[in-house]
Amino acid sequence: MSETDTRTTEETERARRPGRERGRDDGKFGPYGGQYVPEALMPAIEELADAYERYVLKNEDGFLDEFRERLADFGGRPTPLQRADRLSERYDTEVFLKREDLLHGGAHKLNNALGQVLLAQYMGKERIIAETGAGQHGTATAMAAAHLDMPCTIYMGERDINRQRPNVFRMKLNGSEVKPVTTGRGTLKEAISETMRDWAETVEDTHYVIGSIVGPHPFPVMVRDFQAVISEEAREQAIEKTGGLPTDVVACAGGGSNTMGAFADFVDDESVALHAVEAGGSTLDVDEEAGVAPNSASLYTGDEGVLHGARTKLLQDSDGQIMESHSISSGLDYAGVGPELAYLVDEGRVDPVAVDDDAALEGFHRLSNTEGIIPALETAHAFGFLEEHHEELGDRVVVNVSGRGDKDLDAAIEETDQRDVANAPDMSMFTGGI
Amino acid sequence: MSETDTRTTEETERARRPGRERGRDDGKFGPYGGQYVPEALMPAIEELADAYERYVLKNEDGFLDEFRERLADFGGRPTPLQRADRLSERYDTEVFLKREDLLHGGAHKLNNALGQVLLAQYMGKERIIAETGAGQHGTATAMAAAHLDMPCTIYMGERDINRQRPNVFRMKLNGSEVKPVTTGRGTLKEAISETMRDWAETVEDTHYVIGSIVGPHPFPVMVRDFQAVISEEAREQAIEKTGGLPTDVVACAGGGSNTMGAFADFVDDESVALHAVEAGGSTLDVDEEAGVAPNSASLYTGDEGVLHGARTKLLQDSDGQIMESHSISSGLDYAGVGPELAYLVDEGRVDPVAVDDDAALEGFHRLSNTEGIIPALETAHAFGFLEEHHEELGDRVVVNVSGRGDKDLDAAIEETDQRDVANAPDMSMFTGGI
Amino acid sequence: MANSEAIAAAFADGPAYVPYLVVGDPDYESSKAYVEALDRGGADVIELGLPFSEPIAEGSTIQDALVRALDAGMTPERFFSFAEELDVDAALVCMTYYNLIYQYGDETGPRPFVERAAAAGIQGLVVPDLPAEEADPLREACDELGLDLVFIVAPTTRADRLDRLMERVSGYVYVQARLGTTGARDDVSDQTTESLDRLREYDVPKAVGFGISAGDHAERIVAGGADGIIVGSALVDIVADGVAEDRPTAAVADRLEALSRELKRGAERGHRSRTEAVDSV
Amino acid sequence: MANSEAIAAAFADGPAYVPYLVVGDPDYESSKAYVEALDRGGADVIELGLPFSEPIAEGSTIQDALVRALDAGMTPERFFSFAEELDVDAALVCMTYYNLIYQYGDETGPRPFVERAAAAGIQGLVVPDLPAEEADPLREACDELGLDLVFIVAPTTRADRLDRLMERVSGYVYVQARLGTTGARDDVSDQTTESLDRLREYDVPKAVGFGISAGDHAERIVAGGADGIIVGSALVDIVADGVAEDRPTAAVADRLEALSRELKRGAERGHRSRTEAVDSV
Ligand SMILES: Cc1ncc(COP(=O)(O)O)c(C=O)c1O
Ligand SMILES: Cc1ncc(COP(=O)(O)O)c(C=O)c1O
Repeated sequence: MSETDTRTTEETERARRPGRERGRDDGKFGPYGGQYVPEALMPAIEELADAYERYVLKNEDGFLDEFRERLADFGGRPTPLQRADRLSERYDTEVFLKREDLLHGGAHKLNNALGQVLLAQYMGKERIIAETGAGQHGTATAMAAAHLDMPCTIYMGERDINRQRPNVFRMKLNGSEVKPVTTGRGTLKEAISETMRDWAETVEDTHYVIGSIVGPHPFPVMVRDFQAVISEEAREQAIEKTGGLPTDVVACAGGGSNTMGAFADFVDDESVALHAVEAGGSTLDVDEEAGVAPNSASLYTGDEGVLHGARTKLLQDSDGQIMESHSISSGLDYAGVGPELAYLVDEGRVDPVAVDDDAALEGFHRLSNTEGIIPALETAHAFGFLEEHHEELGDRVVVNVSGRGDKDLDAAIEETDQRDVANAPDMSMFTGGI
Repeated sequence: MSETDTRTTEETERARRPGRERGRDDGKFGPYGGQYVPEALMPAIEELADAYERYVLKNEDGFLDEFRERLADFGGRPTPLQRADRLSERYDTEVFLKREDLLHGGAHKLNNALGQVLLAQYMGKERIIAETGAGQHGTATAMAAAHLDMPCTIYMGERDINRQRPNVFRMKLNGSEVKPVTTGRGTLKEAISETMRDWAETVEDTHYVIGSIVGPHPFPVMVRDFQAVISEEAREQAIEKTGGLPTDVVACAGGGSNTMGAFADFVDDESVALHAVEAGGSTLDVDEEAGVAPNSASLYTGDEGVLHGARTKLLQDSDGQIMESHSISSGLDYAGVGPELAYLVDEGRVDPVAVDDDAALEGFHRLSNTEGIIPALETAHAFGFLEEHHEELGDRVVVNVSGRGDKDLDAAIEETDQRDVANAPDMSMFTGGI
Repeated sequence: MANSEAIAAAFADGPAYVPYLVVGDPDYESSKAYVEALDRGGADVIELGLPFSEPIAEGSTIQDALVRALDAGMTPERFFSFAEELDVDAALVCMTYYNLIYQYGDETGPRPFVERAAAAGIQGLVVPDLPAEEADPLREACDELGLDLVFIVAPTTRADRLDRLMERVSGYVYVQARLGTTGARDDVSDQTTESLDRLREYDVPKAVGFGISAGDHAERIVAGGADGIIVGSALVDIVADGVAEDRPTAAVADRLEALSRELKRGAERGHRSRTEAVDSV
Repeated sequence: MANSEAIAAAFADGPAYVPYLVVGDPDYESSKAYVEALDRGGADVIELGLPFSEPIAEGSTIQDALVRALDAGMTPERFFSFAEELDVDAALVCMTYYNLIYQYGDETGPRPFVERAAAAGIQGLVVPDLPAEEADPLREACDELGLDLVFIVAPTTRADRLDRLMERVSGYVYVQARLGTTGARDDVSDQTTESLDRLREYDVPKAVGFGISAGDHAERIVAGGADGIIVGSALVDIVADGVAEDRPTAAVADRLEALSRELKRGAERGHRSRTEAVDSV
């Protein structure tokens, strides 16, 4: 009994870390955040905000204890903080890797998916829905739903389905229904609309698991809190391994969930520089006429607007239409970004950087052949940053390895084929795909 | 200083656990084991036996400390022992999963590969070679070699290369050279011969990393010792979680490395039943005429003989020619098995069972859709066993999840398509492969 | 509260027929002919959809229409010219998403958009992704420039929120007939009656939308107490069908006009049966 | 030690030419013609390869030959018939892997194989995967039945192991000329001379193998102190070439006989130069 009590208090304490108070009360981060959603969904997000308050912040019914336990046993937490010997030598600084690629499913995505599916269960919901672009969030959600025995439907654009068949298959193996979205251009944005549509009809018994720190309050704070375990562990591990805090933390940023997860508990450590690495795509220039930004650098080049339920930094044209973003990595290919990151960038606390496709691809090959870790193409951007900016960094750098690259083998072949990548192996036998 | 000393002693102690003494001195397990290798290799395996004695058994130069540390930081150990809620309910017994699928690379293989590559480094070797069939051992070795900055060549049959292209690509990404073997039928056996051939010419500066508890002494004991971390952890975790030892430990068996890894520290716990699940293939009958055994059940149906450097149980015809084995899972598709397992089966300590392709495939789907874990097809045999034999088991069963199934998606589609698998999802969109 | 006299007038005598079309679907000129057909068919208020690239509140029918209009080059600027060029009697309301309102013009914030809308003769706004809590800057601009700001009430809207919404609404309240996004349905939900009951005490016209596609729907809804009916997807379907079947603009316009007449008459029948019911008490 | 008089005789006067072929490669009858051609070419001892499915000690040339023979149906039983049917003067040695020896006959253990081999006129065995440490049961059977058991000494074999091997060897010792598996090479290794030097004190004929393919190799090796030369891959290459080019059996046999003659003469020249060198001291 008393043991449970102590743990409960510990968990509640943990949830109350200072770096995590931002946005909790009203969903606002300076001018960013908010709840820009159709009226029909307002009750659902109010109910969710209430559940977040009770279960996540107050650990009601031992929610946090169960979450932590499942993250450990099912997810494989804690993930290691590994010293990267060869990169450390290359950059003449201590490089540490936070190994989220070792989490069940192969990316940080499960931290959030498991938290939300479990929360839905505590809320008495009976069904899970989610949207997915490249399929990473969809597979994480499908795993969590199977684990917790919740029926689950994943919406995915038809074009994305054809590009990401292994992930579609994994979701189906986990018992999820994958619904192809054929409206519009058949990609992530249509899948988001379709999921919203489903939710608008089914809010009463259904929870919508959003995949990053985006969307209306309480999603940004809730997803951040679920992902904050990354920095919570990394901070303790860094102190244990090196006797002190890191000088820098580096993470790629799409929606920004691995990013805020890696930053959260360091935000109040003013000595720690935080670098959010966005997809610079092929160029930072935009084609207003075509409504296309050949990058996904919304923190670095975007400006304020409202997208998918929140005010944040966006890639948009002068009318306010959202641009089609682009990146070699589909997980970073998003025109918005979490409102909290937008705020921290404006405050000067987070340093936004863009790394282009070429540098990311080189980062992909570099980590693979020097450290024996094949990173996700998203993650590879962080290693592109390291190569380009290591001289500006301090002497203890933590890089968040947000995911593994097994999902990206075909893309890596195609993209490497199109370029002259100095550090790529001879891949002639793979021309045309695996 | 004193801290290092304590750790060193701890590691040495650990290496000296009672269950692991078998075979250490002379490489013999009853009638099995030995060193049936060409004379040219004898000095190399004698040198290796000596290095094993010094570094692995005596922790010279802190080898074991470094090994443990790298297994933790690079590999992601310890892996969880997870309660499988829904299987526990289904079988009305507590089912626990030892999550080796969460190890870096996605299978238990890294425990061994990392140990051997590190040992090679301690021995002053400058080059690593290995053979691989399905590519699992090859990818693990390539990762370990990249991590430790050792040049590495992997031999792989040309036919296997064509069937396992993603794994070939992963090895190349990790900087290994993959040499196609075109002699004979272009599969694992020719790759083994070719690797032996390389080793016979290069023994002086090269270490051959064998992928399972097979081959001449000291490989079987050494690989077992590296893999024994599985049972070392599982035993402690089971006691911590349930207050006692499990009643049963279940693991699939190809060469038997995950098997002995999962069994090692339980062998002396007489109350714990140990089940080695072999690939029953399509049938246990053999076709002597064609030299084909449509299964890989060497423990269950094989008999004594000499293969690849050791005396063990084999699938062979009455002349002593080795049969072509078969299994839905390429990692179990091997005509021999580790000599230690052969001995423990003869002693009655290990219970050999065969599970056929159909039951393994159902096990694959069952774990995927009820627990949210897609297992390797090898591992799936253990879950086929659970379904068929759960009534004979005690009330606390540990199943070793030797690897994840991402590598098997294509095979799963093909094999599911050919059958009427009751618990498979609708996969019509995947007919013909991913 | 009412800022626009035209809108107030639309609801003043008898039930209001409030059709919706996407401006620029499938092209600028046809679209103008279609909107004018709605007017001829008896529209009291016309909701003009200004297409946004991420329309999270729409059903697939309207989403596809928005894509058609965007592909044909619709922009806020052209939308306003469109409104200015229209030759209609009905009051005009612009339905769009907040980001377009927020970004319009040189300074950020909603005011430039509202100014331009007012100048183009727009009488009101419906912004499906703008909840009452975030609406103050827009409401101020609307109040100042004489536009109504319409809010949507959903079946799930709870009592406390209802008050908050009704404090801020002006012109009319858009009563969402059922859960879900926009889209034509064949039945009329019980939720409609329930929603109308909840709103009875609030003194603002109640227009019911979501799923109305035929005269008898309209009749039943008005009979049930609605002050107006909002029809979107059923009309957009006619436009989509025209595109799919490559029908002449005039033919599509005729069908829009015909359905409008049917809906308007249904609403009037509903209204009569209600007044009769009241009279007979 | 020597069990077989025939083998002892083969090394008694002058250098022994010890060719190797895979029995049944590419088929039973051709193979017999080829072995008899070696005999005509001057073979003193013939090593007959009995194919095993997992030949871990072979180079790719011989591995491919073993596959051809297995595919053509070679078995231990047919191997013995083959030996019995052979019409040759040379002493016969069987080279195979331990599992075939171990499994032969009804009882396990090596004895039935040795019995049958003795009956078929085989005078000795070479078992590349059987180290001295595991060889006792086989050696006993050989001793009893009058067969020699030949061991291989590698360049890497250390002094302590050498003693162990030399205690157990009989007939001749197979001196592996260099590291690596079997296969024809163009050079003759310095390691050969070194290996022969290490073996000088042991009183057993020393036959050098691994990579000898021409008369001048043979000459140099014998001049360097070898008592015999073992030639495998160079001969198997001729058979493989015959298969690839679809040559008549007789033509292939002629080439085998010709190369044999060349090798044998080379060995004799080497022997003469050595004896002359000794004489001239
Ligand atoms: C491995 C990996 N890293 C990063 C991202 C980007 O998402 P976020 O910015 O929310 O972490 C994704 C998204 O799919 C991903 O799969
Ligand atoms: C996941 C997995 N499990 C099991 C095996 C079988 O090997 P072993 O019996 O040595 O554990 C393999 C071999 O590739 C494997 O990949």
